[in-house]
Amino acid sequence: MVEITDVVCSLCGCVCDDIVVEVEDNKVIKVKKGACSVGKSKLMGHGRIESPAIRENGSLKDCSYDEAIKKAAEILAAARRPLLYGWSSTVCEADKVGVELAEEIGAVIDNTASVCHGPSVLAIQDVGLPSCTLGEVKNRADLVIYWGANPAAAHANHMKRYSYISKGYWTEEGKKNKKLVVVDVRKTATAKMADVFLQIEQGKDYLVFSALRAMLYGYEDVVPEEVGGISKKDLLETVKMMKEAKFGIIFFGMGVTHTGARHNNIVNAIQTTRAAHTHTKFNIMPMRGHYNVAGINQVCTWETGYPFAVDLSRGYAWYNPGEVSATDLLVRRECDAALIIASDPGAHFPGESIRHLAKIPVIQIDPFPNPTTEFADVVIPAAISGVEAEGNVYRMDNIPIRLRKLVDTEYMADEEIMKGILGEVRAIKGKEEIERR
Amino acid sequence: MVEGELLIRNGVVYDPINGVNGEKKDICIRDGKVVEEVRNPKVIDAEGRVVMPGGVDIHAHIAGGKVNAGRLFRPEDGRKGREAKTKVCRAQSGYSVPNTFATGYRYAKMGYTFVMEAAMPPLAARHTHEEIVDIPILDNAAMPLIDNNWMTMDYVKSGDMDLLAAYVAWIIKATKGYGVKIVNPGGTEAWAWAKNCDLNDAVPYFDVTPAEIIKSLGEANEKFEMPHSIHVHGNMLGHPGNYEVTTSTYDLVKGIKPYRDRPTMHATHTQFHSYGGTTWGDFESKAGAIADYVNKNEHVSIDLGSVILGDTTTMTADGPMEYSLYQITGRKWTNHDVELETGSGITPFLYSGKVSVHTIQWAIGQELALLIKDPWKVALTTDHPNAGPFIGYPIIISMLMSKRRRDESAADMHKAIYDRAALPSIDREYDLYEIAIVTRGMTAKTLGLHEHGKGHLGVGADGDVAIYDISPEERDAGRIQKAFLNTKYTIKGGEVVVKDGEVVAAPAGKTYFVTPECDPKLTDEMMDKLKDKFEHYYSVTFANYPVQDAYVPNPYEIKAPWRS
Amino acid sequence: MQTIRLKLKEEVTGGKARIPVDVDSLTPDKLFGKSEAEIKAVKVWWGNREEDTGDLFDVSVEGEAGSAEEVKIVMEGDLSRVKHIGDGMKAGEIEAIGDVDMHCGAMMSGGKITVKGNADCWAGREMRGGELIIEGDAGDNLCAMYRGEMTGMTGGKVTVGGDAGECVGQYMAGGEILIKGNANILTGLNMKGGKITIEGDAIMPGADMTGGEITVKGKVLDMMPSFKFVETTRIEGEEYKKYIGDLAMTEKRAKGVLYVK
Amino acid sequence: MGTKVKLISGRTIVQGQNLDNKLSEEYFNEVATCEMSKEDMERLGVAAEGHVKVKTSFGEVVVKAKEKAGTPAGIIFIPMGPWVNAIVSGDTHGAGMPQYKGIDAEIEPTEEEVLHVKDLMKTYMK
Repeated sequence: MVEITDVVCSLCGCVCDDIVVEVEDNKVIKVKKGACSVGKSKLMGHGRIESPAIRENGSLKDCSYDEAIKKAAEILAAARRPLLYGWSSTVCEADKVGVELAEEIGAVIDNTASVCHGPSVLAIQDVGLPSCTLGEVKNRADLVIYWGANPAAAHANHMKRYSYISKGYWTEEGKKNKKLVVVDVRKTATAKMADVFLQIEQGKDYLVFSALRAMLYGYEDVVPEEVGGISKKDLLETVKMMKEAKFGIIFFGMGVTHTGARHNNIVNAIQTTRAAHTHTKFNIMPMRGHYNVAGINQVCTWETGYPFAVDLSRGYAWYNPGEVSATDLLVRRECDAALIIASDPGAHFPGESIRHLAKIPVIQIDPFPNPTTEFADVVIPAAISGVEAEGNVYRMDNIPIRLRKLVDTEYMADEEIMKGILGEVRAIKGKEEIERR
Repeated sequence: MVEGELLIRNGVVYDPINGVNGEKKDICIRDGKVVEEVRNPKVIDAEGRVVMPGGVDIHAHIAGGKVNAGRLFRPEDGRKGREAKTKVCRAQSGYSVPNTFATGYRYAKMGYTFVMEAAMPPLAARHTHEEIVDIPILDNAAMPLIDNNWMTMDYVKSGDMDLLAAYVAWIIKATKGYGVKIVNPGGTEAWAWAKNCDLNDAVPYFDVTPAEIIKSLGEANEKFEMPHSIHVHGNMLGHPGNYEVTTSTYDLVKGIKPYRDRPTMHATHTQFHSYGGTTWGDFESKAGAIADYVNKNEHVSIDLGSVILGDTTTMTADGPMEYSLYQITGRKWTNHDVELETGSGITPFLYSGKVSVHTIQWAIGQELALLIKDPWKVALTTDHPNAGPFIGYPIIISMLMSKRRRDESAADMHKAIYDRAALPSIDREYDLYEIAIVTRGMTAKTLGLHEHGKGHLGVGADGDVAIYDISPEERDAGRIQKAFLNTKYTIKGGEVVVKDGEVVAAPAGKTYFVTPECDPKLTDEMMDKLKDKFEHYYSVTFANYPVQDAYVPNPYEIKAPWRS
Repeated sequence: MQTIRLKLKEEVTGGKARIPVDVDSLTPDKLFGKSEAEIKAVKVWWGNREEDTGDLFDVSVEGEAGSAEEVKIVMEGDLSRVKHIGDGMKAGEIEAIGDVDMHCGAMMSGGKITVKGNADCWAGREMRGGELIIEGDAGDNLCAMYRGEMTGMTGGKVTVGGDAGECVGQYMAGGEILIKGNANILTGLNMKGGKITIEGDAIMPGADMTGGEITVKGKVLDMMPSFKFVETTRIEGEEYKKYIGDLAMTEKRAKGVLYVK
Repeated sequence: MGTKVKLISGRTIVQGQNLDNKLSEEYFNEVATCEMSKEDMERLGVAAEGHVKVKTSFGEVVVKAKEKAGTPAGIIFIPMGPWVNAIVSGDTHGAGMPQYKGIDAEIEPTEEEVLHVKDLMKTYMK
């Protein structure tokens, strides 16, 4: 038995890095410390895709890695509008090869941000993002606001490690001297802990943000007695707490990005932060979901100029979520082949888009079988990043941390698989060019 | 580096480090290095053309968290510089915040082969290195921010310079960094509470002053054989009347003896620190006062931070400064404070020749270059992208070389340039030798890179060469600008990477980093305190903090022994 | 006058995948002076490959033109996957018969486009001048800015016969938009100049506006809570409440005017 | 005609624990469910684990009913996953993001079976 410390969790955007595990016979047998129940479940493992496979006459037939990679390359090289989607639950090293492949075949490359915090990115492109690292919150924040976010269910260690419950330099008494405000439609487990819970009418976030802004700027007289199901009195109380805080932080989740007004809700949340900043220190941060969704946004940005929904069909990057984002391409039936890596649109995309995905050739790269496997035409199993493979990832506050390899595996890592496909695609294209001459 | 021989024949060579001033000379390269002679070389005919060593940029923001945040929040900048991929080049985007590939290609086209990333937040150092690896052609290094760190301030307060040096050594090693970067010392920590610090204000809760931080880091730096001095972005950047803070900052390290023949402080983007007046209303140039100081003293070198008119993306670890700027413009604003260490702010900005303040700023950068007598104290920069994108360097070169061009430009600008700036009254024009100094000789020497093959063409130097398609007699500013934008040839490590303004090869560059070698006992003593910081205040563990070797696949290590 | 007829061949978008064709290279000013054979050879992007216009469209040319103003392009066939119709056009006329895909009339600075059907998102994006008539419905982001820009439409006139989607005229700085039906959420978001008239209903109009004028002749649902009532006034004989806003942008910048019945 | 409600989706702990285990019974039991207030359970006349059909203009799906305190009347919650996505709109309104929350829906008790994930996916392959 070997004990491994400082293990980095590859589940959610918290990327906890103080986990201790026990490894025996090349298997994680115990998670001793640090991980939440969701992270623990990830580290302990689940049933795997056992072999590369290619679909023939409706069912998957096992094959070698070489055969699957070759088949994948043939599909992609022949496509006129291929989509390369996923990238958030793997390491940056694999993402980089993905961007290179997208350029090589004139593909659209998109990542899970487009159905998660893509709207937050659009909002940042409109107004910017006054933010900080999670350690700043831990050391300084005396007012924590979770808006449309339920960390108790989605980021179980978040409050303990970084925000409301954590202890830091100016917050050594933990939650005792902090205030927690929760804004949500439902009284969630997080809401039950709050000093102030604002139960908002579904879909009215935008109006409430604008009301808060008007109040923060001193125009409370124009604000009506009730906005979005919240009384003016409660809004004024919240504004008072914001102004009196020494360091405030708003964490927002998909309660805001998934609802009507989408990215403009976030624009307004950021504008509210800016308004609060005229009184005191105020920051805002998206609660990123996957452990490396921030990372693929980073890689895609430094390599193409844009974080997601990038169309390279003309050889240069055209960026336009809402047009070349995965859901739109699929609902509009625009793409003719898709590579899905480290994500599961079969489970997480609207049915309308899955319908088209099920009709076109799909290559899936993933350690685990999932709904997407049900219609994938080429299935390539991958090593689990953070357990069987190492590499760089970016936490929700864009801090880069290197995942550790805990056990050996015979599965290929995402990066190797992607390099294999890129190599095969280049071979096909090279041959085509010789034939043209 | 490529194997084989190359002969650059009959060029007119400007190699200031070796005192070569416009001599017709052959350059011989074998296996990537300059040699005495070659036997069976590939030949490049440079007859009558200007030949210089590869350019060395001492200060630019090209890689890392805030650069990428700048790209991310400016898709409108991204679409300005789009170019489709080619057989050699990856797809390009961006003007003021180009993608990593465009950054490499565009610098190489201007004849540059080394660029220093000027600000690396230690906690996010892996990010900087990931991007550096994706910048083709160029060799790079990055300077970690060490001045607002709680560890630094603790030791400044206790006055324990040896332990401070031990921490400085550790963090440069942990980040695979190049030297000590200082940005608004104390002010960035204060900004975590939405405050700022002037040079002699006490930093909230830490009870030290920015002046003490700068002086202490200046001393700590010289305890090692560091190739570069401390690299300082002082307090009150961009504030009217800040020139006195600037010279007071220079004074802080006057008594410190450098380990070798170089200044003890490099003061960066000095344009932003040379302001007179009390408000934007009576704002005026004080470049003369700064130049006067630099002329009279030997312990300070500067770079310009010269303004390029047009739209750009400002970004700095100086969070409060970016906030002020955003309040002026009302445009988008990103801020990212980094726990226990530093911060950053980003906002787009348009420099307009119709606005009095911008016009004066535009003049100040050039005044500094022209009023400081010794070009070995001056580096050409735009603090890319803060005062303008690096792609504007050829414009500045043409301005420095042509009084006529400066006068023509001034005539189209706000008339404040005649009342509150000195530029129109300055007659000096740079020659090509001086241009070579401020773009490669001085920068390589100030960074200590001349001892590692950069910035010159002496035997043993790297085979990094720029061949510009102009004759030494050329005086036409337009033709000068054009030639410096796109070389006839750029050669990197003996390989032709640019030909006739097109990138023809894009090899990977190297990452330069310094390893200060500290007394192990001091390191151990420092470590207790450091580990405590990680245990209680950082959000990552001590073990997961240092940059792993995997992030530096093409390393070039420079050792900096302890000076006992 | 010259009429260029471009009819999209059925097989182009009739397959399992409906890959869009980008026709920003087919504007009156770009085709002016070209023969039929030359037009057929103009390249258009179809997915990741460039094709000849003549391979994707049936092309016919009638009459002569002395300038781009005299060129009229009639587009037919299934245009619902034809993007960038009239993108960047400077002069002349385009008539699109049927529903058109995204970016119709984007960046146009002159001439006239008539869509005899619906237009998908970003019609009239960053429009500088000219006229765009959409007889059916308009999608989202009509006359808005490109991602990250702080200026949308600056000039010209746009008329939508039916309804319009979200964020009509975002960051609009000049020109006129008339929506005869209803508009979805956030009409005139960040608007700083120009004029928008909604004959039907609107939801949360005028958010973050700092200039310009919005008139809603139907109902306003979810009125912004950060607008200040100024007075009651009459427009074309009908009574309207006049508001200024958006105070959420601070009073100094809140120079937008919103008329609500 | 069913009862009119607003549908929202989102994460749950058990859903998160089974992200890599979506073909399991545990995932099925957690995600093929519909949380609602006690009031709505009574209004619909449906018992815990009773089946309900949820319809939107984009489709319909059968899931198990579950009472959850803290859910306001008129709001139903289905954990993110294949079942709720069967009835989510793909229209992103020019933003790339489908509206996963705040969808107008109708809900009614039903005797129909809840489809297992593989069978649910088969409905897309026709």
